[in-house]
Amino acid sequence: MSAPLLSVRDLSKHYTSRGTRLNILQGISFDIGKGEVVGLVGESGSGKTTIGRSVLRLVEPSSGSVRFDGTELTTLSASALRRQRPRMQYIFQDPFASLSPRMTIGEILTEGLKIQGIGCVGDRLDRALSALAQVDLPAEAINRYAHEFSGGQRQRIGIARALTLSPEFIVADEPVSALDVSIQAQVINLLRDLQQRLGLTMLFISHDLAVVEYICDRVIVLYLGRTMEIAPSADLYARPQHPYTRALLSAIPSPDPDARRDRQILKGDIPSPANPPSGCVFRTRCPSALEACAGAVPQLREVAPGHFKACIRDDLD
Amino acid sequence: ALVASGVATEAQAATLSGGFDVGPGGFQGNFNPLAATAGFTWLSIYYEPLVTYDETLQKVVGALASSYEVSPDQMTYTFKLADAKWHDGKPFTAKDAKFTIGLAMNVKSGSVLAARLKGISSVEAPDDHTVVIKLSAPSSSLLDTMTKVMMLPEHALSSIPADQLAKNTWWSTAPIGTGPFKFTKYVSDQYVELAANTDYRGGKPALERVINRYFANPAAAIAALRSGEIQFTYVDSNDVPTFKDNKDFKVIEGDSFVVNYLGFNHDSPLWKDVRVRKAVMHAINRDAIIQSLYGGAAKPANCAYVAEQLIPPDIDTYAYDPEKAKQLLTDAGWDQINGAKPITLLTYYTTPLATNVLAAVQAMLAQVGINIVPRAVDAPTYNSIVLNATPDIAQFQMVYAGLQNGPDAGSINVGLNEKQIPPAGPNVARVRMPDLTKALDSALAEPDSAKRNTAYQDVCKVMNTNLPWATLWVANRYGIVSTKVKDFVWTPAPGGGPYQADPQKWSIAE
Amino acid sequence: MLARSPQRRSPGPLARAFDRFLLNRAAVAGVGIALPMLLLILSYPLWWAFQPNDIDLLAMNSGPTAKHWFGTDGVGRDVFARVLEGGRISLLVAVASTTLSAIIGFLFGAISALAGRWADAVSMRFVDLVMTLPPVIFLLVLASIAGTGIWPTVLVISLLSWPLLARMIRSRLLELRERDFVMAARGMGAGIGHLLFRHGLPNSIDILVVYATLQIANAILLEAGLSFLGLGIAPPAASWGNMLNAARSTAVLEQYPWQWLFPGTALILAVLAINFIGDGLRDAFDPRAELN
Amino acid sequence: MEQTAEPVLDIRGLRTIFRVRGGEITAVNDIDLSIAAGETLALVGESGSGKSVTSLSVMRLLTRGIGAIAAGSIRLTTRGGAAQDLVGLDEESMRRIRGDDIGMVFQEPMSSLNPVFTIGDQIAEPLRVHRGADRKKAMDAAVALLESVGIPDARRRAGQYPHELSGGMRQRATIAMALACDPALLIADEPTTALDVTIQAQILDLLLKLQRERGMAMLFVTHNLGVVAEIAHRVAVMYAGRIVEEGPVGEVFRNPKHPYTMGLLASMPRLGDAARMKQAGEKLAAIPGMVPSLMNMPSGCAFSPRCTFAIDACRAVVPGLEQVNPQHRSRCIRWQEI
Amino acid sequence: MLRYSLRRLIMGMGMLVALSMLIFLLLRLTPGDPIDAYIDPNLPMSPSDLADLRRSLGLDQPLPVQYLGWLQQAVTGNLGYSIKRLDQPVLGLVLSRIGPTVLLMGTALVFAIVVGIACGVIGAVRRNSLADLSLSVAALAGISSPAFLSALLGLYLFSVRLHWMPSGGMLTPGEAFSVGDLLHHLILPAALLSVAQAALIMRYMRASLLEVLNQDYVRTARAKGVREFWVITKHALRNALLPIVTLIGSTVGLAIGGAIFIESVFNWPGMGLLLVDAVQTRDYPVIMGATLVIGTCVIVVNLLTDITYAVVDPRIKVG
Ligand SMILES: Nc1ncnc2c1ncn2[C@@H]1O[C@H](COP(=O)(O)OP(=O)(O)OP(=O)(O)O)[C@@H](O)[C@H]1O
Ligand SMILES: Nc1ncnc2c1ncn2[C@@H]1O[C@H](COP(=O)(O)OP(=O)(O)OP(=O)(O)O)[C@@H](O)[C@H]1O
Ligand SMILES: [Mg+2]
Ligand SMILES: [Mg+2]
Repeated sequence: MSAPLLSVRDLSKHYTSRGTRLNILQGISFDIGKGEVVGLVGESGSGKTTIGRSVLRLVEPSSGSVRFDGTELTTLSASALRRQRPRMQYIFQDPFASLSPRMTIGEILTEGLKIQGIGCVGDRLDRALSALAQVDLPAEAINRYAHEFSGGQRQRIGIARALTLSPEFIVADEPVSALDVSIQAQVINLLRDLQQRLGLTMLFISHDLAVVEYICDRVIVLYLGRTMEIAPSADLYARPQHPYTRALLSAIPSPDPDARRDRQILKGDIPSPANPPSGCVFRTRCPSALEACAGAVPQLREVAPGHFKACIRDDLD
Repeated sequence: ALVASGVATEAQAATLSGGFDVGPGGFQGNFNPLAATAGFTWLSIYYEPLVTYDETLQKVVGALASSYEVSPDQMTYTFKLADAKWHDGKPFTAKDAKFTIGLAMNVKSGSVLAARLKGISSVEAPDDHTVVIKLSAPSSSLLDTMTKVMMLPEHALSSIPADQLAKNTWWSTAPIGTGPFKFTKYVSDQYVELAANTDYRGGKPALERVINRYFANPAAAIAALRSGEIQFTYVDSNDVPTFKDNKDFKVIEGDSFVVNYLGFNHDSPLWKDVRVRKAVMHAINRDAIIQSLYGGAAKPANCAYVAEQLIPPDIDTYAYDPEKAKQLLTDAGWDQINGAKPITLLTYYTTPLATNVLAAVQAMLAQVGINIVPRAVDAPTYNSIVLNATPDIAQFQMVYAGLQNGPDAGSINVGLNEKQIPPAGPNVARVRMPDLTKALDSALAEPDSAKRNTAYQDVCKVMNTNLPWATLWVANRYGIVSTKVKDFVWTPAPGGGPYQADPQKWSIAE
Repeated sequence: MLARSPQRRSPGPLARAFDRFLLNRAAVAGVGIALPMLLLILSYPLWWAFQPNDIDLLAMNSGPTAKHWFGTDGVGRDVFARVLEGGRISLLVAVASTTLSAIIGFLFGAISALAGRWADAVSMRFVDLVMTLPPVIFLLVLASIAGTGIWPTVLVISLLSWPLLARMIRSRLLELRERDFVMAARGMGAGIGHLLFRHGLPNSIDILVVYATLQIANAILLEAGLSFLGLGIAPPAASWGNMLNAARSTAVLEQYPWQWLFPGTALILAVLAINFIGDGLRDAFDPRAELN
Repeated sequence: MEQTAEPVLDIRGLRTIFRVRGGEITAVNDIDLSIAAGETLALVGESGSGKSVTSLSVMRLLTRGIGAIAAGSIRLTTRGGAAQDLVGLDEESMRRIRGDDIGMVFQEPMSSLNPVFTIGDQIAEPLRVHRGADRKKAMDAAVALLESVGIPDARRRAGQYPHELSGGMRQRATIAMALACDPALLIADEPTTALDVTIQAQILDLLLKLQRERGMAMLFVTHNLGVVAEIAHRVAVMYAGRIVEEGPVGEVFRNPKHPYTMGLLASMPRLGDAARMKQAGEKLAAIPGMVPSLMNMPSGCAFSPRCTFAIDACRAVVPGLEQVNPQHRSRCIRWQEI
Repeated sequence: MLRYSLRRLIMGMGMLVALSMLIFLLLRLTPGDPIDAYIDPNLPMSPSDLADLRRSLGLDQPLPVQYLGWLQQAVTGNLGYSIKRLDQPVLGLVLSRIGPTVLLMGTALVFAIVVGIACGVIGAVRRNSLADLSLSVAALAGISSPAFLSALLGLYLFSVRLHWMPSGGMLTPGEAFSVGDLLHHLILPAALLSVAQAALIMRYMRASLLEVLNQDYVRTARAKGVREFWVITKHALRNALLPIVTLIGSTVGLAIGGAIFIESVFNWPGMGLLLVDAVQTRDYPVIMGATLVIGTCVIVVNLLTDITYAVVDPRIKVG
């Protein structure tokens, strides 16, 4: 592979809330190649959104480096960052919260062009219309308000907005989680089409492993702000290496009435980021935890080509 | 618990409650006579000065001094003291008087009388019953000032350093005087209570108690008066009609000894021409205002005085004549001087009556082409503007104000004498009229009281011709007393007196 | 939830709020009171025979007659004209002070929400400080500094009223800042100006409108209170407050009730009507109303 | 599955309407459902299809003055064996049934717990209301219930407030609360939707176990077909206020007889499928279009505008529920051709 | 909790110092000083004599010096002496007013809370009924009528006309203290003062309860078979009261404002009366003292409301 489009190294983020320090992300490193779709999965609160936003500097990372096409983003000045903005866009989870209720679709779609000072009013409108067409919405939508659209349609508008600036890289933060199954499939298909047609690079965030498998080339599994496993999709689903990944996969209810029902159920809850367990953060719920897991934080190791895991045990299976 | 007020008053038949410190003559919350600029109506119920005015404020008579003498050169005053006792039973002596005058002359004690007593060169007490005051120059106003020097007990106060005296709580907790009533208690900002001084040399008081209640404004006092909680209070003149025909109340009317005027700021170019000033006089229908707004209870003033003996026979009465006013203005070239530009009229009068008066004056002056805009501010703001040594003329091209013109006719001097222009004195209109200054100076220096009236007539004459102010009127002031109260004496004196009120004689009917 | 068909054109958020407003009977009644009052106040010089400052010492304290509908006051001025003129001044003061305080409050709140932690900390401590002082006391002190008259009164009332709005705007914008569509704008490179005027302002419009109405009512009351204490509009200029001041005199209170009853009624009616409208607007703009 | 003669819950012809501005909407129409003791019926459907309204109708907890049951009957057979129609019941009798004979678990475990009372108090409340238990007894029972829903250190947890518990534990607490009076029927309205998969697995496991132990009937509302397969014996699929297909889970999933059910099943991404689909270049089989608005329903079959099988007859009248086999019904006139 | 309170108190102190500076500065911006206020313009004194008085009171020194002098004394608890009444130390003067003001405001507050909450609950439970409508209109009317007007009318009606109530003051002068007498003086001003607050509390209570009644946990309570009465009084009310606690805290400032009018019309010897008088006479030390004490009260009340809030709402953990 050539030089990755996005390269994240040792990204950390912490918040201080009421005097206690919350380590939300620690030592996250990964690359995304041009045209690649990387999935980011993990349970609620594991820090997926925080990664997605830190990468675009929508939240300020506490430490670490994010290189985008060779440019270090974390130290970029405000104006330089603004110039980079059109190249990378964000798609939000909640189709209701992500569109301003006080703007027409036209205003929403031309907002980015206006901010960036691209084109005249007519050009902007043309680009908005073509973005609408790309997401299969009728042109007359341009004069309506967001509340007039259903969830799926709004999500398409959100995608169209991200497309207006012709980005190379998109962070899609659970773009289908809020949608009904039948609509979800429409949007997934749309996203995949667009990705392929436009050669987009994408960080696709989801908590649904089934969806991720469908759209991603590689998957990063996150738990409590730490990377557990990184692997190409096919490899991950076929041969999950980390106990957490396995548990996650097994927890997904299958609509197949004939499927095996002997699921492995994790005990207990996710610990709080205020006092995470020592060593491997997953050990408190891990069915295979050893005493040694409480010791050092396990490092990511390559266990198969392109397949990394952060677990000290190799004797599972 | 609805105690009918009638019952309440009967239960305390021997108590007289009143709003003695309501209105312009009062000074609520002040217990220190040395610091008193007003409030003497109340203070003189338990303190006494050496001399005081009579009830009509015409002449100064003895109080704690049974008699007094003024030397022919007007430089030596000798007071013979009466046999009096302090409320604690100790005798009142000349040493007390000397001590008190000493305090009053000492700025450090916080005395507001110090400046007026500057002319005193010595105070002596040759014996227990005699006090002699010597002046460095004759002054016709010494006696007037002496009426405000309330005698204080040396034995109670001599141990307190003068500069700590004002801050001492003695005044509001355990003061002793020689008056017909003794201080009993003060309930913070509610009332002061006095009890009869049975040993009073003028006879045992008829009342057992006198209570002075505090009111935030005259309206509250009137409410209390009408609900029967108090028997006496000062009222603004426009409240008088409410009581006029009420048989439960008696209206007491008196001269305010304050002349109201429109003071031209003589530093302002607007009023240089006497024709303009005359036009103002002619433009204002004083009679109409007096009739309608004052209900007739004021006398038009054509100089600082309205007392007959001070008015020369042939003065101009400046009858209401808007046409003449307009003519005068045209002659003076008013259009060039100012025209219709608004002129700020500053005043510290904020009562409803004054508000109406100014509205009327504004309308009347507007008719002849003088566009005044009244600006009412509170007294401190007013003082800070007009007493400023270098004032902003735009802020007060004109004032609507009042100045004490009696009982001592010389009181007017400070407002008109060129030597009193701030910072030297309170000649706030910056009147610079040599004629007038001369007339005032000679009147003040006139040792012969018989000739003095003539001298003041000269002052009046000069004022009438030169119009340092547009003099308006002297209004009456009013007190309302319940008809249950007998032998009650009250006079709307400036600052509340003192005058001979004989509180020991006051009584209240069952 | 709302899966309204995009075929049917539906109105924008402001138009919908307006529709809801029209459904609120009290609010419409408020408009029904306020509008005619406003018309009277604005148009009276065209058709009413008396000027508010025309004195007529012969017709002092006369009760309501066919000539003087509301009677006359202590110098024979027509009370009807003065009530309407007072309304003009009260409204002028109220509208001007509300505008001023809305601008100050919005900018202050917006800056403290959007311009970083330091600006926020400093400005909010300042707001706390201003709010620690009970309003009327602050008013007393401010008024004695600023003096009397229309513009000082406007100034005093605005200086007093903005902190509340600043707080509301700040908390709205703090919340807004985290909203996805604002995040999206930031993701497209929006600067503070864009955020403030393209997102902050439109999304605070409900707060501003409600604040403005209720503050107008409030300002009318404050002006009246100030004038009552002799610190607001100075006579002979008419204002409802200083006309009511006359009722401090027992004589007026008892014998010439028309002199205070009419301005008093006008005051209460105006404030009540505006409050009704404000309430209606609040309900109309309630975000939860959008769900129905 | 053994069917007792008298089902615990038997809904016939239920129609629920809401008065909204601009008229009335029928949120739920012509619902027939019955659940036997020991049986779990899953109600699935997209958002707005009327699942919650159905369960709230059973509880008679529709917003007063806005929502009302317009037609139909809801017969409930209590543990004692007495049957009654909840539709006509007076409010007081209905109150006695709520929390006693019918327990309910809601979707949002945080917001459905009262923030100012302890978990223990809230679990004990139904016992105090319906059983007249004193404070101490009720609290002991509450602790026992917490233990039975798998909360460790139950005594301490009972003294804590909702915000001190994790999402999973809160949901366990609300389940304990619903089960306090050992109801004949448990209604669970999307009890796992707000939870993570790993926690969802825990809760489903728990519900399965509890239902088996207690032999109660369960109405389980969800929109996740996977969950249905995990937990339910029978499934009823709702679309735009109507049940479009109903039958045993295995049969319906293997052999759907309504185009909507088929579409739902097909549009669901399944684990392990992706690799194959990627290779074949296949897409997920999405259902085109979107759910119609209740204010603006198409004529005839509500699904017809999105249905690839639709013919003119579909748009003429609303199809009835047709019997595919004794346990399986479908509201499609062309079910035989599918 | 203790640490939190302590931190808040220290912050409060800082606030007070800032407040005193602000007031000090503001006061010096007011035209006229205590000496200007001391003299009656009708009986004037010369500016040079006034300058002497000014000097004797230290009013001629530069501002920072005056402020530091004041602060230095204030820290030791000496707030100076009233300039208008030099024999009265400000601290004593102010402290003697706290009692009456607290009595008046406290009574009004209790009254407002009881009436406001009761009416608010009725309004919310019987939403859109006739009772709700009339209560809402009454509340708006209460908010819309200025305190001074209702005070004047109340005074005129109940005292001057009907003679039911005394026209002002706190106790009948010259009579021995009795609780009945106190109550007799207290009722009218307290009732008038409470009107606006009661109206405000009612409106907030109504809105808050309506909001709470829409919450999921209320539905849960109903689903448990809890009686409607208890659903409202136990489950809903307690939650609905939470924001009211804060509201009540913040209306204290409002009440102090209203108290100024009521106290000045009814001659109630409280802080309001003292303050108006002090402002009118530019009695700097008294204004400083009174605002400081009021500021302290507001800060303490805010702290108390926050603590109360934390106590009644288990979600809030302060520390
Ligand atoms: N501004 C903030 N202050 C404090 N904590 C925060 C803040 N923003 C996020 N967090 C915490 O960071 C953690 C990770 O949040 P994040 O939104 O990245 O998770 P996520 O994986 O996207 O979860 P979800 O699936 O719920 O979206 C959470 O525990 C959250 O509470
Ligand atoms: N209180 C209400 N007022 C008006 N309409 C309502 C009300 N409650 C529900 N509805 C309508 O009834 C329909 C069915 O709603 P319901 O809540 O039953 O859907 P659901 O299937 O539970 O969806 P979800 O999966 O989103 O919970 C919706 O279209 C909704 O608009
Ligand atoms: Mg997220
Ligand atoms: Mg639902």
